[in-house]
Amino acid sequence: MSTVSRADLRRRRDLRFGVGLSLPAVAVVVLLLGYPMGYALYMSGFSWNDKLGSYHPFVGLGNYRDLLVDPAVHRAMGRTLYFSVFTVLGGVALAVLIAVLLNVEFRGRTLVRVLLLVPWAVPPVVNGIMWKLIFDGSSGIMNTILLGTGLVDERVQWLADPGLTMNVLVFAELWKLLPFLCLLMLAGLQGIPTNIYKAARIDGANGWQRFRRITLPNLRGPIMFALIVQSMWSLKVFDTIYVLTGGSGGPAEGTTTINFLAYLTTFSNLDRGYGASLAVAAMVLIVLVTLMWVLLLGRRREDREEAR
Amino acid sequence: MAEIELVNVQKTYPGRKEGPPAVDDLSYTIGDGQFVSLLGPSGCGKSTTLNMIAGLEDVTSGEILIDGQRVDDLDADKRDLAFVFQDYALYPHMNVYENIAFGLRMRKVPKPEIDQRVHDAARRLDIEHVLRDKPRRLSGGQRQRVALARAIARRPAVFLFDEPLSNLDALLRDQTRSELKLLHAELGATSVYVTHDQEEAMTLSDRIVVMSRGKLEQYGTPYEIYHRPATDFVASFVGKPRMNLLPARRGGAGRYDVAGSGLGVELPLSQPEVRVGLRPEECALRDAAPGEAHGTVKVIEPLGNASDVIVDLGQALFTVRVPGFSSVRVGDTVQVDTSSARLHAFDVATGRRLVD
Amino acid sequence: MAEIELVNVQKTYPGRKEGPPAVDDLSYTIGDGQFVSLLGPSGCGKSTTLNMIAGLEDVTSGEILIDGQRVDDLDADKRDLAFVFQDYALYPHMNVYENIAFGLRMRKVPKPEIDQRVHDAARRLDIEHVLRDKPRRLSGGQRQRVALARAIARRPAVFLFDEPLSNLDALLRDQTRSELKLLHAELGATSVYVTHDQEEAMTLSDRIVVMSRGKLEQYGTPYEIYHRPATDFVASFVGKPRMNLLPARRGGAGRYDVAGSGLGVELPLSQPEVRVGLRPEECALRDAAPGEAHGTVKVIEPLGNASDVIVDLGQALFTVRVPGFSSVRVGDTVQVDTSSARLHAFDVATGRRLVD
Amino acid sequence: MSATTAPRVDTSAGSPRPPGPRPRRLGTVGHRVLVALLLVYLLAPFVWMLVYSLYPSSALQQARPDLDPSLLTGASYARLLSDTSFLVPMANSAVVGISTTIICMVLGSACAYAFARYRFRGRSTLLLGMLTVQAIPVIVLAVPLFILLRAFGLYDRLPGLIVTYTAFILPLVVWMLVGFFDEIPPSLERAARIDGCNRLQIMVKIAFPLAAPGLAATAILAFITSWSDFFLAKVLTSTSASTLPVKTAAFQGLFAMDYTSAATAGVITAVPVLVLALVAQKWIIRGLVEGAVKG
Amino acid sequence: NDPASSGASGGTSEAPLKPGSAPSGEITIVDDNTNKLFQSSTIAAFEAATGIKVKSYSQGNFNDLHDRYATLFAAQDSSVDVVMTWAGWSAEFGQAGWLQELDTSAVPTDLIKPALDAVSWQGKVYGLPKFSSVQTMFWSKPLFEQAGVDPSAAPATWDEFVSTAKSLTSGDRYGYACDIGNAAGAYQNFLRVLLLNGGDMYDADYKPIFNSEQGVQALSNFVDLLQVHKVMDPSSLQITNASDLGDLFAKGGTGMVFNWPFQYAVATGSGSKLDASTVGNGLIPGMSVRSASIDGSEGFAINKFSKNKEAALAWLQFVATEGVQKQIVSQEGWFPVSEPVLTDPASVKALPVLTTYQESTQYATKRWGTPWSSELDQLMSVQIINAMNKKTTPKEALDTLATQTQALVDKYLKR
Ligand SMILES: Nc1ncnc2c1ncn2[C@@H]1O[C@H](COP(=O)(O)OP(=O)(O)OP(=O)(O)O)[C@@H](O)[C@H]1O
Ligand SMILES: Nc1ncnc2c1ncn2[C@@H]1O[C@H](COP(=O)(O)OP(=O)(O)OP(=O)(O)O)[C@@H](O)[C@H]1O
Ligand SMILES: [Mg+2]
Ligand SMILES: [Mg+2]
Repeated sequence: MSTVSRADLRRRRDLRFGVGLSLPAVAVVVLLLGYPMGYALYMSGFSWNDKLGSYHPFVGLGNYRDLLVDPAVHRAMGRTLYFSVFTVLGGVALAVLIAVLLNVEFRGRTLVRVLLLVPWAVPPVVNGIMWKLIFDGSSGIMNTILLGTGLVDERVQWLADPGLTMNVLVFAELWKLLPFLCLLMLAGLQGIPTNIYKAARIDGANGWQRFRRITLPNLRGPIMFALIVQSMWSLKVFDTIYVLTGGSGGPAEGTTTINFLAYLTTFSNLDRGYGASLAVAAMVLIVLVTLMWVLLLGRRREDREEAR
Repeated sequence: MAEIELVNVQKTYPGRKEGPPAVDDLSYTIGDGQFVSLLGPSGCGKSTTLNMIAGLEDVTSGEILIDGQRVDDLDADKRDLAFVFQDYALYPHMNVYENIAFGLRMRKVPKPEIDQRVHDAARRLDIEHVLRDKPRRLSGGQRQRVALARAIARRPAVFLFDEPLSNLDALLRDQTRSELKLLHAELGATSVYVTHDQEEAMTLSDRIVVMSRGKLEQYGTPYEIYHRPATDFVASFVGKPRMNLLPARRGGAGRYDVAGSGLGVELPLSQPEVRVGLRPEECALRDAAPGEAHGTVKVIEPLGNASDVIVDLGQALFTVRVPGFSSVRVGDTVQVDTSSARLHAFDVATGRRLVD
Repeated sequence: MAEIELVNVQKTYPGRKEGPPAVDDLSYTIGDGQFVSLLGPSGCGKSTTLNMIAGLEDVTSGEILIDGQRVDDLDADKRDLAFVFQDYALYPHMNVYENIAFGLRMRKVPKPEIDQRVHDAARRLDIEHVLRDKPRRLSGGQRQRVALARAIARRPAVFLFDEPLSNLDALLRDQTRSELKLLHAELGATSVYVTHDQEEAMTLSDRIVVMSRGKLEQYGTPYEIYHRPATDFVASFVGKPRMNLLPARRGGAGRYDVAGSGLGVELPLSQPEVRVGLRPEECALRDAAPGEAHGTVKVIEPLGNASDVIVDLGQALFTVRVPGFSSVRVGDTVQVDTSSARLHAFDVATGRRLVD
Repeated sequence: MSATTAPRVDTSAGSPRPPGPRPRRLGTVGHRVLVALLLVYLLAPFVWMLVYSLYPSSALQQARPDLDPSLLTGASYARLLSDTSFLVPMANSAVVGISTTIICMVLGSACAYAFARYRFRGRSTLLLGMLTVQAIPVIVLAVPLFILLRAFGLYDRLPGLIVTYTAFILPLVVWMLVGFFDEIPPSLERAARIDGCNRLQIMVKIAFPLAAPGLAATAILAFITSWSDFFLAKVLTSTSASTLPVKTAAFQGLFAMDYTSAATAGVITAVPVLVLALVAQKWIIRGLVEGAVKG
Repeated sequence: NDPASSGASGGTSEAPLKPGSAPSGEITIVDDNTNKLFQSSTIAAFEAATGIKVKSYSQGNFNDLHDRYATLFAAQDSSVDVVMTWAGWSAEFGQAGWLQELDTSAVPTDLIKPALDAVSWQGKVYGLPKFSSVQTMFWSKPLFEQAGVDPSAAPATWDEFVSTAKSLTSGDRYGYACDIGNAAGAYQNFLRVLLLNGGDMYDADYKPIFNSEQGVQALSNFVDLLQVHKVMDPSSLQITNASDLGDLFAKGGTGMVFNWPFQYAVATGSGSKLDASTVGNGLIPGMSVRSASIDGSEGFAINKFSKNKEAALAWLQFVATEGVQKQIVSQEGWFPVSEPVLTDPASVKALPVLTTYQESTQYATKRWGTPWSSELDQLMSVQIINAMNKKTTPKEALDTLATQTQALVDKYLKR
């Protein structure tokens, strides 16, 4: 039986090597994120508004119960949903179309793909500033262009109306996130063997049918992945809102998403307990949405492993 | 039915303007119901030709006619043909049934007929039990069959094959080859078959188109290709083991000697130098004393039913195929007997066939 | 010098506990300096065996000895052997020189010697002019040679090859096969060669190990494997075209009849039923009147120097290889002449060889 | 053979068509237009910010912006780039970005390699967990992180930011790199073992060089993420460790909104990242995204 | 350890801070970026005068400071000694127990009332003011002339104001602009019109009364500027800060604004189309009263968790001294916090708008900084913007707000 133990020994050496490699990173993440996460969960169990003095009773799930019926939370959820639907579904859909556009061979294609990286590399804060320069109601270039082309005859106050501002926000975020999604889709497209397009042509499928019946189904993996990461990013968008609305989530709380509400509650209202519960709720929401996608993606994973 | 005619067809890929065309001035006719192979080494333009027939590539100049009608401005999805790809090109996201049915759906064949045709094709190729599986779960041979079934179910006027067997292992390849042959016999549709495997081309085809560097080398029956190769390229490309092609100088009236060895052949030619061709399986070996020997045995490769013996003639190697497990040994000195071999001779400069 | 001994070697992959072992109870000895092929269909455990010899996989039970010493607890990097992989496994980030030198550096061979050995190996395989190139710039054949050079430069006691030729095209494959044979003749190191191509195994090997489903079917010289296959599996796997294996019933003393046809053979056996094996190239065809015919010709596959004729015997197909372009035609009724064929017979249940 | 769908070339059947490829221009032109529109969409906003930083705001804030080249001025750049209250955050951002990237890459590549190489139970769960760190809104962690850093004396100090970013970025780095390491053909590792490499040598001499494009792409992503962060930097620093995005955002204050400076700061903040992204675009496009898809 | 037991507990138990005999040590100051003076000269003077070292003086964006304080205080951080404050924060952080209450002996006696209010909450003083600030009206004399309005005097009544604004409105330019783009702006603008119409936010018990008739009328009048008279620049709704408004005015984008004193400096500074002779300044025209205004004074407070409170107090007091205050008036354009400086003729000479300020002291000037200011601002911005956009009527808006505000008051005043 000495062979078995020797093989075991080797396996143990393998294991030790593997653990040794991964431990530092895992430890750093767990230690650095574990404590704050625990703290936040803990806080969310207290009724802890600093402006109410020094009595902070433990209320268990009380905060969560409150937020379920808090109209401000409902409004924020509605806005979060609006924002996410447009940036996630709209973003992914647009990304697919643009990727298809860029997957055709043409001169300068590489250059265009490189330029795709520009929005991706622009920091969110700069993104906010940039769109503010463009959509400013009095001095923004957007109004200048629209007036110049006669599309409107009066300056549009983009950032004065809650609805419009939300749309500007969606627009600004789309600009920034599209490139990454496009690159995802492009990579996905490149993974589709060109021959099956030929096969489809031979089979009598026209351009639209090829897109609908070949391209889309074969992009399922990248699309799912894009949906997941973009959901995560959309549901916790912060920087752009902050810069675009001067830190207010306005006008008239028009851009106060659930995540921003958590911020306002914690930092403006000094309601740390409720703020923590909102943030945790936002996180739970993100995880749930992610999980929803993962369940769909998971099926694909299984398939893939089966194939191996 | 379908007769395919190529008239001065030429193809230059955009962005490849400098080099020679990928396909250069091809003209031949593939008769209705025939099985024709396009044979040639990698990069000689076989796939390009096939793709032009299919409408997957534009023709740069010249015409392609199917049944006398020009088709070169017809999109692929409008031509009535089926294509079997080297990598099968199965739709990975559809199950086998859907893969086979897709082309029928696209052409608006009624549902019940689709179902009937799919099952018919699947039965024919023995893949009925995997109709619900996705392609990635199939073995290579099964995928191959699905690709065939997809083509058959379409019932097209023309079948196009682009090296459909090259991804299969040896055993499966032989098996499928026979099936293909039977299938063609049954369906009788015009078939164009691309391969770089001369054995495949020989066994399957009614006619073979041998190509090299975009140009037509020879168009003929397997018999013609094998026994009367039009160029030294065809001669060396077709036949296994390869034909021995040796430079020979004129030694006297009608006599040519292979440089560096005592080997000589009789040829009714006048050129001072020619390339002489001798098929290994038509030659034989005789033990010889060192003095009178043509060469020494260098390698022996037993194949079971025969052995290839490679003889070092001094300045060239000469292969002889002898039956069974050979009795000669490495290092033996031998004489090559070419008396029963058919003689081939080619022009040194142009490579054109010289004898009869 | 290296003799490799396998004693009751068994391998079960972790996580695959239910099924049969990947390799089951193998015992044989590979003599020093021999060239031994592991032959068998896909998934039969060839690579697994090779990996165990190399130390890339653990042995589940049993022992592997090299020169009488147990090695199964030695890591791969401690064993003195070289491995040529099917996909070559060249390091893409190193140039050819570095690829060849890497193994020597790792084993702390002094610089000047490395240089000398690399150039020596490169010269031998004619890749000196690409020493500075990265692998991706090389053609398939060149990559193959680099992989070989890497192994040779190591000068190991044992060479292991895992289907090193299967990614090459037919022409290159034949060529490299000859080179391998010459190389082994020169170096004389013990070599274990995995392939599923029986022709490769036949031409290259001193001895062949035929495996099926993890089990040893036969271990012998190519001659033995071809002429005295130990099981019907070996008989059908080795030889091209495949041996005809037909069920036959005892018709009288020493006489067995193939079901559904007039074909019969004489065998000194007593079983009521056996499987009779006849090699296509040892049989012949004779025209026959419909009444006395054994079957009708179904397909003819011309190969140039010979043609395979497939005859429909009624309940089975029978292949005969005839020389040249056959004169028979599809649909002809023929008699199969087995008089000069060596007879093989196998037990219906166990598949074991029955005659001599 | 069914002849029902035989090719048909309606009226023009007999008449010879002039040689040459079929006209497909219409599609091509439409495609070009779309691509051009896309380019404008991608670049115009940034270009406009650039314009803003280079012209006096009075020239731009009119009904018809005055883009006379003679008005071009680098004054705003000169001012910011000579202002220590701007240069210090810039240097801070650089230090934080580079340090975070290095630490993440060192820890992350080792960890990812182990994940890719040793398939243990719970591996995919752990990997998914790594991705889930992306789901944590930083708001949750701001206060506790502040308390944590202050307890270790790291508040408003660069190491504090570096440690924090490392914690956030590391999981992403690992997640991406596992994808890249998974791509390496196992036979290469086997070849290396046969060639006499031990575990560590395989990792350093084979796996890392092979995953180089992926490593580069990941490193750039790590850098961009830490360089661009706003909220954590805002909360975890006050002055001495303040970073560029915080400074940039601060150009719109209650009494200090200064569009030109904001645009200039915006350009300055974006440019290093842009340059990096463009220089490494080959790796990013190939590596970053493919790794992500396949992971 | 129960976090509930720590936190702000110290706030109530400790005695108010008295000035030390000879404070020493080092202090750290966090200020907003309103003043440049401290950095350039005051700190040096303070160190010379007291021997206390200012270890660090940092300026942050006003918008960012609140978040920073929130984290600092929540973590009971002692690394900052002095923080900038104003009415809202004094109430908010004071009530949270995070600011050090000052003993009356530490508070100078000559402080003017609104300035002191800015650092107090419910009778407790949490700091000392650094400058006073009240909104007044600014107008552009050249634009008045163009529109044929007498440039020398401000409209005295709301009706006059409206008609002036109408004459000033032409093409792209509007007669009036304000900043209601963010939450605080919405609150300030409403509070101002409320006061101008003689209304008020709360009664003595902090019961919201702003939805009175005066309140509703005031808001309607304000909405009418935008929707009926169309004299308010629509971009007012997206201007999030006073400096944008100041810029707009200085560049001739609008004829009239109600703004903080710094507007004068901006309007007469470089890059402006106006100068000292063309900027008009006067009282804000009232609706039912002659005038009223809102207060925006700022001050310094001491971190409850500071370890150098006496030294910190010394800084607070130093800033309130006459010498520093005079510099603030002359160099920064803010109003002084003490009576003597306000009435000093030299001050008026340096800052002409001071006269308007002196005048305005006769009228209501309030801010109503409360612990619930930030919540109220947010709620108010929703309702005011909706009313401005005519998505709701002023009455509905204010009634809703009153209910919401009552809830906040009840919550924070524990009733
Ligand atoms: N899309 C393309 N663009 C440019 N050149 C091409 C393209 N496709 C093929 N070629 C070139 O045209 C020539 C012929 O290619 P083709 O694919 O027809 O060869 P083939 O005979 O099918 O070879 P193989 O056996 O390798 O498939 C080659 O030189 C090839 O490089
Ligand atoms: N790493 C592995 N884990 C689990 N099972 C494996 C593994 N490698 C091989 N097997 C299984 O072990 C059996 C033998 O595989 P092996 O690779 O040795 O076959 P092979 O003869 O080399 O086949 P091929 O010709 O396809 O390479 C197969 O059933 C295979 O599925
Ligand atoms: Mg091809
Ligand atoms: Mg294998």
